[in-house]
Amino acid sequence: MTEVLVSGLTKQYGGKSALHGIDLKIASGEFVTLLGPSGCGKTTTLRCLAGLERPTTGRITMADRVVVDTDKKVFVPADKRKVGMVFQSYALWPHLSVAENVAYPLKVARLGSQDRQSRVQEMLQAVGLAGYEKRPVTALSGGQQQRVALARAMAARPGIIFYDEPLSNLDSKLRYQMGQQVRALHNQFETTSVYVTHDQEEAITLSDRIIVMSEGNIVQDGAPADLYDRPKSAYVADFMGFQNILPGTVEAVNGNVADIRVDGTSLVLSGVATSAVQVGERADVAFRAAHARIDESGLTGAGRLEGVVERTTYLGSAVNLLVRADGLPLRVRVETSDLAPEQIPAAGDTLRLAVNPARAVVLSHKEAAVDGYLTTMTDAIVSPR
Amino acid sequence: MTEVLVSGLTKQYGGKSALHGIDLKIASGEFVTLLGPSGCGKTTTLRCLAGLERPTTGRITMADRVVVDTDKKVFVPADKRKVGMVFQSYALWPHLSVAENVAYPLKVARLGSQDRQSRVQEMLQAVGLAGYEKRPVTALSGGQQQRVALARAMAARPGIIFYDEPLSNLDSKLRYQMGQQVRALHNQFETTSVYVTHDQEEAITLSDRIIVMSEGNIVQDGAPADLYDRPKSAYVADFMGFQNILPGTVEAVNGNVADIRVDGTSLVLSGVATSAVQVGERADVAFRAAHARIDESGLTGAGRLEGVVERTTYLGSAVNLLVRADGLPLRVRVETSDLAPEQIPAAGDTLRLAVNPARAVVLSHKEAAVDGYLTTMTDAIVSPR
Amino acid sequence: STPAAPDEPDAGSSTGIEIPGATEDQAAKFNELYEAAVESGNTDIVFYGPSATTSTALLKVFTDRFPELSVTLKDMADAQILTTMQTEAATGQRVGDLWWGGDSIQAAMEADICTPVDVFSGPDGFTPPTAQDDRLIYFAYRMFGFVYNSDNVKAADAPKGWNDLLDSEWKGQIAMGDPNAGALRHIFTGMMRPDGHAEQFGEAYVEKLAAQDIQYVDPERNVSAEVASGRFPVGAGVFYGYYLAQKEKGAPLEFVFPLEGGGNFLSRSSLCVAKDGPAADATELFVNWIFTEEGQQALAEKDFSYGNTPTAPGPEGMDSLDKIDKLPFANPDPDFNKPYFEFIEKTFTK
Amino acid sequence: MTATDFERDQRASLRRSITSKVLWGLFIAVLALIFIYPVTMIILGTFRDGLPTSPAPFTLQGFVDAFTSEMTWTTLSHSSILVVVCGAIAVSGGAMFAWVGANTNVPGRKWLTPLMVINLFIPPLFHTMGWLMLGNKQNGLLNQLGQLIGLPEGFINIQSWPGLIMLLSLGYMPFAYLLMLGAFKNRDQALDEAASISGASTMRTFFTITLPSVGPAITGAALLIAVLVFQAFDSPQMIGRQAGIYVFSTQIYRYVRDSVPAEYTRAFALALILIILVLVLFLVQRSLLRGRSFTTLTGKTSRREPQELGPVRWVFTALIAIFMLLNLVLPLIAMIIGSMQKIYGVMNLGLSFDNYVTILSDPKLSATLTTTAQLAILGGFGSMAVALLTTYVVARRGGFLKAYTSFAVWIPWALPGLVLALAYMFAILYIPAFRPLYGTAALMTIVLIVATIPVSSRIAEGALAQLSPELEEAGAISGAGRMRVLVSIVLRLVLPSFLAGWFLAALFIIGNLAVPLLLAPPKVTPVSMAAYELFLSGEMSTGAALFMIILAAATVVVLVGALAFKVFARWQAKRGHATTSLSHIAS
Ligand SMILES: Nc1ncnc2c1ncn2[C@@H]1O[C@H](COP(=O)(O)OP(=O)(O)OP(=O)(O)O)[C@@H](O)[C@H]1O
Ligand SMILES: Nc1ncnc2c1ncn2[C@@H]1O[C@H](COP(=O)(O)OP(=O)(O)OP(=O)(O)O)[C@@H](O)[C@H]1O
Ligand SMILES: [Fe+3]
Ligand SMILES: [Mg+2]
Ligand SMILES: [Mg+2]
Repeated sequence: MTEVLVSGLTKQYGGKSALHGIDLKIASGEFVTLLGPSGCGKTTTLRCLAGLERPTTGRITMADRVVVDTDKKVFVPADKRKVGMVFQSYALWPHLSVAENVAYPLKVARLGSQDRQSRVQEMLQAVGLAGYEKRPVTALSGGQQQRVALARAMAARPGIIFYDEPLSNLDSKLRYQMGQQVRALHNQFETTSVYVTHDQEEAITLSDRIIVMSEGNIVQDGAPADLYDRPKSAYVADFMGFQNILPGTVEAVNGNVADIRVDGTSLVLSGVATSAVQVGERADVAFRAAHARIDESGLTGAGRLEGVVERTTYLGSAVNLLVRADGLPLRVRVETSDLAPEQIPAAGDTLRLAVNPARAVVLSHKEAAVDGYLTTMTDAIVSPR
Repeated sequence: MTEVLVSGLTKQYGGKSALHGIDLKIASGEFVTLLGPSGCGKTTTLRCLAGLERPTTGRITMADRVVVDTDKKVFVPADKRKVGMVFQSYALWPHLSVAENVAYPLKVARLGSQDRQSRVQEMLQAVGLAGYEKRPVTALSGGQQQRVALARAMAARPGIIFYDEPLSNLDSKLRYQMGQQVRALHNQFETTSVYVTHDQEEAITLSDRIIVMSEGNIVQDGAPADLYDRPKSAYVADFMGFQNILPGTVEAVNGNVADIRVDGTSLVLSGVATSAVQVGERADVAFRAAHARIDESGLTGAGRLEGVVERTTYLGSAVNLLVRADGLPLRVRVETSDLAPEQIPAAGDTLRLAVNPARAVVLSHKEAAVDGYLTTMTDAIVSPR
Repeated sequence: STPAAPDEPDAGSSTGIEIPGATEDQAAKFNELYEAAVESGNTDIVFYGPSATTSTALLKVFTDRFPELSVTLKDMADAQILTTMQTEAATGQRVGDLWWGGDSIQAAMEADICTPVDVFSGPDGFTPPTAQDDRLIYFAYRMFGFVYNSDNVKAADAPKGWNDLLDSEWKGQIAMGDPNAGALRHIFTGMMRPDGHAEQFGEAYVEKLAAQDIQYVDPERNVSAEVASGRFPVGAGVFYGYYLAQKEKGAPLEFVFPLEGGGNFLSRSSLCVAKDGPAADATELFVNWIFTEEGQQALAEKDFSYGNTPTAPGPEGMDSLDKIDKLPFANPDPDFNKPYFEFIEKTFTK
Repeated sequence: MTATDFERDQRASLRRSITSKVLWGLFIAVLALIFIYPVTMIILGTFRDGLPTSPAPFTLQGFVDAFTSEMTWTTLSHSSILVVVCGAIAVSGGAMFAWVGANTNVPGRKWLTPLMVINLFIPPLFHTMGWLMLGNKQNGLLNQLGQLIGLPEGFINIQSWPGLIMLLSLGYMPFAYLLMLGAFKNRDQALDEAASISGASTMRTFFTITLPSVGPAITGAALLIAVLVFQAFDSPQMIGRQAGIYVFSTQIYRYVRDSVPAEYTRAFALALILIILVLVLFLVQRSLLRGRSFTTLTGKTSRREPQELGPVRWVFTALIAIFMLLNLVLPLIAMIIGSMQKIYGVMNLGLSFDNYVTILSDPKLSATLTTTAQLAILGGFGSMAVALLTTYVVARRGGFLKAYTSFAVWIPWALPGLVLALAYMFAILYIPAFRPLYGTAALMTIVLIVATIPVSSRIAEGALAQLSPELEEAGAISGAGRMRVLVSIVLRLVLPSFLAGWFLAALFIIGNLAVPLLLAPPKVTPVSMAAYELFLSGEMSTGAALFMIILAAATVVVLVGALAFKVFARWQAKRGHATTSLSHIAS
């Protein structure tokens, strides 16, 4: 029910800019996730939207109401914006019971006691905590507290709800369950949701749209599958879990597929260019560990290579390999369900590999919005899954 | 260099037993992981081994030295055991710099200042923190602090190092890197390592041997692949990430493969029996979401079934499906790299599936050491990966 | 309101209250003041003094006589009373009616703080000694002597005069108030003043006494209690009233006065009346009452002082004033005292 | 969007910004009036002899006198010795007991906190009086006992340097303990375990890890204790002259009370030196901690099991017993005996309850009890309220407001009660409109509140530190306005600490002597002053009885409070709420 328009949003702390002019449009009913590393400005953006922080400059409208316009000196504080928020730390009030916590926003909104009770009931039902009304919130497990926070944020039926890393305190099993619940409630109440996380899996699973941020800027913005398959920069590719990102030079371009010679090697890899590139230009080729396969065809050429296994890590359903090809360390993941136990590559084995050109991407350096990122990226060479 | 023998270890807090007689043998140089849910006694075991906790009864020898023998009233306190420990909370000393933190155990061991400095250098190098010597530890990121804790634990070259969920505060990328580093340093210095975690992926990736605990008891003990593929109980299977665990009755046994009729349905599934079962006996059949495949063969029989897709969750490289077959909700994971986009199953589609009998397991109820576990397991129906 | 009926109408009382020893005129004035005080409602007289509360018993006699009046006694150090009265004068928030103290009443030196009072009572033709343009009124003498613990010291062995204190027997055993404050520094000043007993004692004596390792008791008033408790066998320079207060509780104490070999000190009790004090009528009444027969009697009996009128009785069992070899009275002029006080401070600093 | 909606929001924004500016302006002005303006009087007073109302000219004489007088330097050195020695003993002892109480398995540790709180009840005046009876050289009770068992005559002399040091050190130890207890409770015990794993013995761990890791709490406590020792008045006043010890507070007292006329310029010059010293201490503490964060490093807290000590723990038990004996039991026994003697310290006149009868039947003395109760309740509340408000501003605001507020409330730290009272007196004399305040109970109450701010602020800081701003933001998000959030969330959550702080501040007000000494109107006599007057007039045994009555009353309050708290806690426990305890005052 609530559309959000943000333009030219900046925020300075002291002299330091935390946001460098964010422009953003969130459709009514959309589930948008802000994704990015620690310190990139996700929380700041969220707090500016919620009214907990006063932007330095910019304009924000929410459901056609101007809530911030620094030029015209308009600032509507949080308590007048009719929004909901789930805090990373839950921020439940320890002196109130579960029901009292959920009822608080309703009380503030002067809902009648009858309606209030039935609404609290309904919300607790929705988050699976019916029967816990009288419990003090301090006597709940982490996951249950999380759900109370959720119920409280939604109780007054705000048009828009903000989530600040709401699941980061939970273990993986609970995290998944709760993520599903968030999304289900979003669908059920048709709210607009703005969600902050630094976990790409969570972002992909839950969102309609993902906004990747870096140092106070938006670097890419699109549907989860888009970002997952077609990152536009090494930064986003790294964040989306491309374990191999190799700098090189464009050798050939065929339609949207480009061949890249990797620097310092004779390897040539093909991939889909996510933005226009020209022969001779500097570009990275990136691919996931799972997109290289053991190749028994004997063919050579772009995307095919030979290497020696340096390390094998058993992962259960798959093995991770560190393969050295032409001096370059590459991460490769092989599903064990495809292999007999004796076929599992061991350190020292020589392997022939093929990289799927439809899955690899070629990333123009022009899109590398963040200067200096490539040099620091060596730290991120190996990613867990 | 340090072999550990534990026998009859019990620990009571107040009147409540946290450990019910643990017997354990850890070979010198082995990397052993204690795995289990919250509250099962992992930390207690570790602290008894380290000398931070006084066992109620039992005997522990370490490198042929009796460090605990409650009968003979022997108790060697932690500071006399020459062990290392990485605390879950890091436990770095906030008033000391990075180098001073690492140097502390060396100082206590009266290492000369020359040797001490070079050892600190070496350790910081090993954890990739050379150049951070002078920093106060409070000015480090979580991952860096973790590495300092690691360097400190290893600095005095103890024969055995204990790790209490050392990575649980890190994000997934860092977690993976640090895990690898722990293992690499273990190999390099040939220490014995005892590692506590509740994350099965971590346990599988790092350990030589995994010990699964439940409520103060050891329930299974073996190599990672063993536990991963051949859990002996529903408890361990659940912990090892078997998303589907279905109770039923044994219908047929062929060698080590058994057919199970799932309770309340006409489904018959085959799996490898991890301990002897007899026809007519109660048993569970368990399989991973990834071990069911879309089956276009049209065949029927054990392990084959038909169901309706209830929910599809896009995960990037795969989709998770919730399929209802004969009233039973089943979790199935299909790799998208095998499918064209239009082939991805959607809610409402009818699918034929085959469960790989070589990957499914049949779990005798006799092995279900933990009473009542099955009844509580329904809570764990869906697991994230 | 009407004053309480007296026991028996008397010649001295024209209306209600009987004033023993007062002439008819005087009695009329007393009753006039009394009525005015009662009428105005300002019946509580606030006394400021370094040891105002020692006069509790004396004032009981007064309030018994004038039952509608009451008193509030406030002990404060001299400097503080001065500050307080200055502040009250400056702010107009008058609280205190009367400064009630010893020799060095500073408030009387400043014109705006105190005011002269018409003293009409006393024997015929009597006018009390005053100073500072009549703002300071002397009304009695208090005596200072030695005390000793009668359990620990036999009367025969007790020091009888200042020179006895120099005996090595008393080294480290003599309790005294702070020699830099209160009456003690006037005693020592008197011993050194050329118009005093300089040739008899002089600076040499003061130095010898200081060498006796004097034990200071703070406050001075506790010297008797400390001697009574047995901590010290003797105390020097003790006000008789402080001694009696402990003695009355049964303390094993004896007082030595007059002292052999001179060196007897009497402080002049004086008062000054606050200008624009809230209970002005009652205060004037009180000041006059002090000089009545009853007031002088009470001074001797309850305040253990020698009254100021010619007919005043002395404290029971004490010689009359003229028979005592006295040190000079304190000189209120700070400039006069300065060199003596500095010498005392230097000599007694341990 | 309609234009009118927009305009309404715009107008509302303007209105909010104006109201908030006005309110903050008011806040700043009130702080300036209450905290900053009176202190400027000290500087003014240093250069101008006499009362503000007297036409005295400006002069440098007092200042010059102060710096050229040998007495000033004696005072400085004596005060410094006391601060360093007593501060060190009080803080290290307090730290040791806090560690024992919070982190170890020493038998008897559970008694520490209640005993320390009870210990706080005994104002320094009575503590000193008790010890005067016990430990005077000539016939102290302990000396008499000592002689019975053959110790040399006068083996204890409380009226001496060691005596004063012992009194002050032990006297401030309970406070140091309570200041540090929280830090020891909240610290991660894994730090010690890590040292133990590294091979360090318990002793070594304590000195190299345990103590340094609570650095901020220790230096913070040390600063407060140092300031309190600097300001200590009662014990140095009662013992110092005899022992030839002169400290700032007693010297200032002499200048304004024993010199006629009062030497204000010298007193203020001394006060100024004191302020500068405290400022230096403060800056030293700041710079010691600069660039370090001692906040817990973790998200998950590790377990808080008491550290297992070997037989050494009995040594600590003995230390607890000795401390309590010296600081609580013995002085209390002396006071009880003293209160029943006819003459304080005179045994052979027999014991009786006459003194109690005297107090309860003397309307003036019994009035002091009600006066004190009113002052303590009102002043304690005011002090805690001001502390909470200012601490809240400091915690939640940045920039000028934060710096200004923390500076303003810091001021009373540097001023001994006597100087504070003098400064306020001068302050109201300067402005004719304020003069009617003179001699009113209101003025004394305000100054008592200000004087208690350092203590209340510590408690308020502890309470607010536990209150995450997100709890308030969650309220704003729920649509609740500022005031509503403040009342329904903030106040409600800090209530237990507020009550504990109220109580503690009330105790400090009961014990405060310096402020009433200068500012109490003649007809309003708080107990501390009544007792001091009794002491001055040699009626110490009546003073002791007065104290025993106050102690009994406070004990009743505590017992009733504890009972009510227990009932409340049980009721809360039924609802399952976690309740905070009185030991909260610790941090
Ligand atoms: N109150 C503040 N004062 C000064 N700097 C701040 C403040 N809040 C945030 N910053 C800075 O602004 C930048 C953006 O911070 P923000 O909290 O928005 O990051 P984030 O993306 O939410 O990170 P995380 O994932 O760690 O929560 C950071 O560099 C941070 O240090
Ligand atoms: N100090 C203690 N006092 C009482 N009970 C305790 C104490 N420490 C542990 N326990 C109990 O002993 C059992 C085992 O605890 P332990 O800390 O070993 O679990 P864990 O396996 O490490 O769990 P987690 O994964 O949550 O750290 C739990 O039931 C716990 O509540
Ligand atoms: Fe994870
Ligand atoms: Mg954030
Ligand atoms: Mg644990």
